[in-house]
Amino acid sequence: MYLVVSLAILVTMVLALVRALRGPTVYDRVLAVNMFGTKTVLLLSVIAFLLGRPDFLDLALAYALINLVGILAVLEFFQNNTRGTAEHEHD
Amino acid sequence: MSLLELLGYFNYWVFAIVLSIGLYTVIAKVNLVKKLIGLSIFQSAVFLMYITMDKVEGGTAPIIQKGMENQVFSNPLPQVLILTAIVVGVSTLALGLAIVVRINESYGTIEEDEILDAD
Amino acid sequence: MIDLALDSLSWVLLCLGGIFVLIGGVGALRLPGFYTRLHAASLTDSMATILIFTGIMLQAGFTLATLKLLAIMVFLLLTGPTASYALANAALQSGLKPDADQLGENTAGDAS
Amino acid sequence: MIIVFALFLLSLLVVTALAIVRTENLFVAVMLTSIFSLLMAANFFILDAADVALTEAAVGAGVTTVIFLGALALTAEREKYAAGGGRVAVVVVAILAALIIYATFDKPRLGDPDAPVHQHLAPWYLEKTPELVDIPNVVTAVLGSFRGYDTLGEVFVVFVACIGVLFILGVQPEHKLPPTASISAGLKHHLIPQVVGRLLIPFIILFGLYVQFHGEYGPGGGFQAGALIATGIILYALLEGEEEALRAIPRSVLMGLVIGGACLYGGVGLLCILLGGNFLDYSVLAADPVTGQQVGILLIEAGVGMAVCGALLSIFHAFAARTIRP
Repeated sequence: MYLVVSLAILVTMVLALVRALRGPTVYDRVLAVNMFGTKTVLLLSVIAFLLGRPDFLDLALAYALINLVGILAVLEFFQNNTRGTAEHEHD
Repeated sequence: MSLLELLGYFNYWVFAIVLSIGLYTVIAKVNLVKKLIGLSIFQSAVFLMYITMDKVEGGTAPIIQKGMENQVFSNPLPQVLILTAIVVGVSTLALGLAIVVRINESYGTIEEDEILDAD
Repeated sequence: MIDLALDSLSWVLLCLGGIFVLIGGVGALRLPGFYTRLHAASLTDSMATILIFTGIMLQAGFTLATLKLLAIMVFLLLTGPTASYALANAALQSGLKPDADQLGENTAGDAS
Repeated sequence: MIIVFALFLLSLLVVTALAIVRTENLFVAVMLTSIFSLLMAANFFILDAADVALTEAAVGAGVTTVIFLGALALTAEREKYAAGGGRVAVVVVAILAALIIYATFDKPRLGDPDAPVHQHLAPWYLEKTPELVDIPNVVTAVLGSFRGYDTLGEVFVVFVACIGVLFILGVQPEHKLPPTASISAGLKHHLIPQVVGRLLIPFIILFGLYVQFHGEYGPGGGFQAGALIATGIILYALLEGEEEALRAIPRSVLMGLVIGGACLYGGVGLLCILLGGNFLDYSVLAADPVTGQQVGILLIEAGVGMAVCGALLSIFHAFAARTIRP
């Protein structure tokens, strides 16, 4: 049963990756990265139980705590770079 | 069984492909930041190869707890090597980026061919 | 008897969580426009987090692992909406308007 | 069963790596790099390397992204030319990949217990760790005690890299812009990230300390803890502005941490010599050799944590304090 859940999470990871690759705006890509981070936390928690070593939840805990730092760094990057090149890509 | 054996080599194939992608970025791209990103991909591929080697069938992470007397453990040695290498990789990456930042201040560009033209 | 009930309840929660995760993924891929995608991703993320972690906690019983799972769940529920807010704010301030004009964007702009 | 996960995640890894190479926008490349790091950590976890996965998590999720973004803010966000360096590179790289793949057919299968790697040294470590060091985490035992020289070298590499970054970036030449305009004010105007971030910082640092001192019993150790604590303080700097973080923990303290950590590690080694043992032979540190080993590992892990935390924070400040786009 853990297997079903982890497969669902894996499929969602693929979908998020497709979104990260397609864009079209940079914000979509950041959104996809954020989604990917959350899905990784879920996947690691489920796999820790699937492997029968629940004491390895530390890893998921680390990601749950730290993922926000990357997103906030991106926010500050946008805030400081007011030249506006990062808004839309045209490639 | 043969299919499973073939799948067992998949890790090494991914290692080869990711290594090649990293190498391609380093030698073909002219942007210095992109080159450093390629270098870190290259490095990650090597990490992947080492960690692939540590896996033992039916094994678990080498943390010996009570009631695990007959348990098979994976190899701790590659893990130790890669654990330190990851942190060292980040610091050396930062060193490379610092040099790129200074190059940008001196030359006004981070494209390799423009820098070569300017010299 | 109570074990069986808890077991089946946790499986139901896990399955529901998996479904919510999938819905969020499909929504983030298929919906047009950035804000609709953000909406789909963030809402389902919170729901799926609650469902999956409650399900695993029921399986784990009363151990240290349950405490850690609870901590992970609380932190995810704190950081997920914050990240969504930060993203929406950054997008809005940079001039990305939540217009209906963007509805065609999903199919048009996948050049890269 | 696990191999299905590995197949999935490794395929995603290849796709992500290709996308990183193809995109011209360096900001997008950095975002995809963070996905790449998440996938690597998940792969490490599946391949039984919990310690390595925790390191990748602690470093890849926060510090790498922040340093890359700091460098991008100082240089450029886009590549100028889309095209790569032509066919020759592709051919060379393709030949290399084909050669490596051809070579892998002689390699032992994934998880083969009879592979040469598992015959030498590793069984000895697994067998002797409970007897000689008596801590559950074999990785920490090998890292701190059996291969202590190696780790000492790695700590000094981090130390030297930190000094290098400070030499290259840390010295402010002359301010072309007034300092108030150049140094970012942080996210003071965003109330929600402020509140949530402030709530998270103590937990990140607490978790860092847990990883530091629980490293003998579970996944963790000085490297991971140093990176985690550094990430927590970087979060403070992002929220309150860089100057505020420097007021809380000044540069001199950071340098003290780096130097103190490296010296603590070396000092423990010298202390072992003074007490009549070999360099980094902790058995002489206490009356009982096993207790001595445990004390030694605790001390050098503390040194590693201090050095890594100080080095990563110094590097972050060196990038963040630089004038933006001169």
